[in-house]
Amino acid sequence: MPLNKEQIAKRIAQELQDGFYVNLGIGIPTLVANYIPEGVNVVLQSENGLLGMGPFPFEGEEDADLINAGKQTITTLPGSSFFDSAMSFGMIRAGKVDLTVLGAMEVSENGDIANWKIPKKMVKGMGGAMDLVAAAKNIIVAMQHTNPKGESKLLPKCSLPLTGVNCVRKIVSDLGVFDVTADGFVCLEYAPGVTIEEIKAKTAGKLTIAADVKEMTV
Amino acid sequence: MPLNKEQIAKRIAQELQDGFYVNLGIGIPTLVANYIPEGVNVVLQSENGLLGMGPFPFEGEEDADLINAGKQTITTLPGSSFFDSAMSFGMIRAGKVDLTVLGAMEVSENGDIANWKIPKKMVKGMGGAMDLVAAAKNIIVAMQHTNPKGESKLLPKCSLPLTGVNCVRKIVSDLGVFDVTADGFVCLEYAPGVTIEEIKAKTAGKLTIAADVKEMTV
Amino acid sequence: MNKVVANADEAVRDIPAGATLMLGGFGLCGIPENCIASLVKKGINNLTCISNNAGVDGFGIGLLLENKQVKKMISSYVGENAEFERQLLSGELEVELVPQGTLATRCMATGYGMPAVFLQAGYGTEVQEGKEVREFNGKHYLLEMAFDSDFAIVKAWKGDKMGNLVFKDTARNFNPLMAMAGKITIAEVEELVEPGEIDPNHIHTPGIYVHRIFQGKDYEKRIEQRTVRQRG
Amino acid sequence: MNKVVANADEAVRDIPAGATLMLGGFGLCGIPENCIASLVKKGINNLTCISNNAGVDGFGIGLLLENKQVKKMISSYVGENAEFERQLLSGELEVELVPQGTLATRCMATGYGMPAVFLQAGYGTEVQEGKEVREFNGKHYLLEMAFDSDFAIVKAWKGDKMGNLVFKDTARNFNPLMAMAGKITIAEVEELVEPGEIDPNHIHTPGIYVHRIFQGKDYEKRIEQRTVRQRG
Repeated sequence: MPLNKEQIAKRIAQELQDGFYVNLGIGIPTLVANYIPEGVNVVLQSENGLLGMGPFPFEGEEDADLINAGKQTITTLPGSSFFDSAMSFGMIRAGKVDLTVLGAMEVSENGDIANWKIPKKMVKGMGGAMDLVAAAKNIIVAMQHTNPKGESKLLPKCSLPLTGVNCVRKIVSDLGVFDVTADGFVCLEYAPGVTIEEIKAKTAGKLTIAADVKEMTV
Repeated sequence: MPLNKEQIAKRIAQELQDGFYVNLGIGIPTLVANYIPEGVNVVLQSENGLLGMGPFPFEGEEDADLINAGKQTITTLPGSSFFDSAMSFGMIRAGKVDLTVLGAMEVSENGDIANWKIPKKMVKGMGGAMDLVAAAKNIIVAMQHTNPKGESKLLPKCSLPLTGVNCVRKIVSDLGVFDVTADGFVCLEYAPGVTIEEIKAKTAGKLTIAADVKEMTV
Repeated sequence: MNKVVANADEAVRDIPAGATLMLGGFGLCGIPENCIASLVKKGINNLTCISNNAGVDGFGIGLLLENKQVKKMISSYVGENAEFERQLLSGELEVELVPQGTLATRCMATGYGMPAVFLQAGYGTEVQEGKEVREFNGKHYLLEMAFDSDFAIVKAWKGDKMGNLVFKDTARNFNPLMAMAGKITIAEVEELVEPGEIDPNHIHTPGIYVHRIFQGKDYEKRIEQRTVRQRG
Repeated sequence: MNKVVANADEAVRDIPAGATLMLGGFGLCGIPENCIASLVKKGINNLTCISNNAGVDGFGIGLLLENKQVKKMISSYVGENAEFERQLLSGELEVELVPQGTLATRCMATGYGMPAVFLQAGYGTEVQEGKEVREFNGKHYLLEMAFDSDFAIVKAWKGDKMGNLVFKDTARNFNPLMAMAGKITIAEVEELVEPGEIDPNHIHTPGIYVHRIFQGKDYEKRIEQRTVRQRG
């Protein structure tokens, strides 16, 4: 069975290390915060100007001045700090954020990512995505392996306008875990009940199966 | 009689306008703060990170954490603000400081200034002088008209290593007040008891006497 | 030195049609509600607005859009506004999309007297088009120009009569950056206090950057995505 | 996540000979006294020190100079130190003089992930030598490179165990800029508190930039120019 969104998030959460500063994008990446392993302390960065993002506020305690990059009301935690948007992206560009997790519409075998624009559709803008992918030192993409039409989103080359080039290092899809290497996609893990054949069939870009490929634990 | 240092400072103080943000260099410029005309409110910037520099502290109230760019103990005033050195020079470069007053060893007729280095002498460094002269929108030089050997410091071309080029707009020396124009030095005022002839004799750079030249009021 | 004006109408009195404005805020968080209302009332059009977002229908910059006052938006994300979409598709409105960090840094560059900055965002994408690309230490950067804006309009939590500003929480966002970048900077604050009432170590924007200040009123501070958890 | 170290000796334990260090402070104001003492004790030499000043004889970086640990100083003003002058004239010490604003901005550039910045300071002077000059809007700028430093050592007034820092008065100066710029940043603070004790709106340096922190001791905080006025 392909993973559901929660399971993708849960698997990505296993990549978190104690002390990591992490930026989680909108969608599946946001869910990662719910599965941070015990004993692992991470600090969540919200690019609108906060380190140490806490959970949603209790009803009645929402504060219009305290939101995340998805414009959701949130809270702080002990040790949180606020700063302006230039410093926020400054720390991202300077490589101080250890891990960025974001969604994608397409990823190419050389690590290009497209996730902001579909020709002929209303363009909403790239927000902070281009800054994040251009500068983050460690990017994991959380995504469905195929689009609603069943077409692979892991491609030889992106067909959509790019968000960034040669920047994605790892993908966790509903079908498995993949490194993005100089030699294309490398399947490290497959979702429980998903076959290597299915992964091969649904991956259009160059794919290698790791010698020690294993079933994912989620 | 040539002006003494206090008189030079006093004359420069007449250039202050209400609401000005002002950076005063070390030496005679510092004295300008003592002669701010009544009814004129200015905010003094100290480039080590303070707007709203107050007077020296009362004895016993010195704070090692509160100094000016000359490393002297100072105080704040209501409305003061602290910031880091990048913002401090940022506001200078962005033209937010209305007036900079500093000393000089030489000024050339096109507004070049030399005030940081004498060949064969120990070089102490330019500190913030190069940043200030490169970016300040309005620079007044406070200086003696001649060096201890009696040689003019208002020159066709500076002989010492430059601090900045084409940046000085006005000079107040012990002999008079001079604009620095596309046409060289223009004498606007002469010190009480100083003759135009003396000024001419002691000015090596191109000098014009303003048609409405007048005696300085100090 | 008198920076205090009575209200938003007075603060925006001389903003002409065709002006380039920076407007602080992220989404609806930390936006200058009072000044936007006065701009709508004033009705000046052909504005170029530099703002991370374009408001929502019926609030924020959305009000200026509905009133057809905006010629061009320079933003990073404009997806919350149906009227925006309509005007864009009909060709009434121009939009220049700028990566969020680039937008912020181009504001900061202006306030810090830097004419241009090298930034990685957008390399290899359509954002690169027409821009100089340069390699430093094996990485590629685009040369991005500082903004040139006539007025910056920001919203702070507290301010004093000398123009010193303090922002609250994530309502800081673009506000201090734009405050530094306006040829004329207008700050509306929730509470205007006397000089000296704010600890000089807590000031985010020194008053030197602020030309006009007033205490705003009737802040709605609308929440875009109200997310809560249940008490357990 | 444990950033807290016991003391300065532990904080500087792995700084090797030949390292490039940033040291915060302006004159003797806001300098990391404890770490300097530990570096002197450790005795590592061939250091390149990026610091606005070079201390005075017998205090601050002057102690490292006397101990012959410094190979090169990168500073804006070094005029307060006779031993410095002696070593410079004898050729034992290299010095690179950088305009103060350029020095500050090159630190900030590092912390903001900008590889280089265009600055006006030094155009037409010997500071320009070997640098690219570029004109923007009729003004000339030098291309100045971000610093590359192994360690940044800063002094804050207060800090918490997550590395968040608050500076006091003009002891802020270069400290927050250098804190952003170290591959490893060490902060010594006068008071180390628990996370949450500092208002998140008052933090000058977010903890993400700080790798090691400790509460220093026996601060002398020497005053370079004691200037006072008389009561009355």
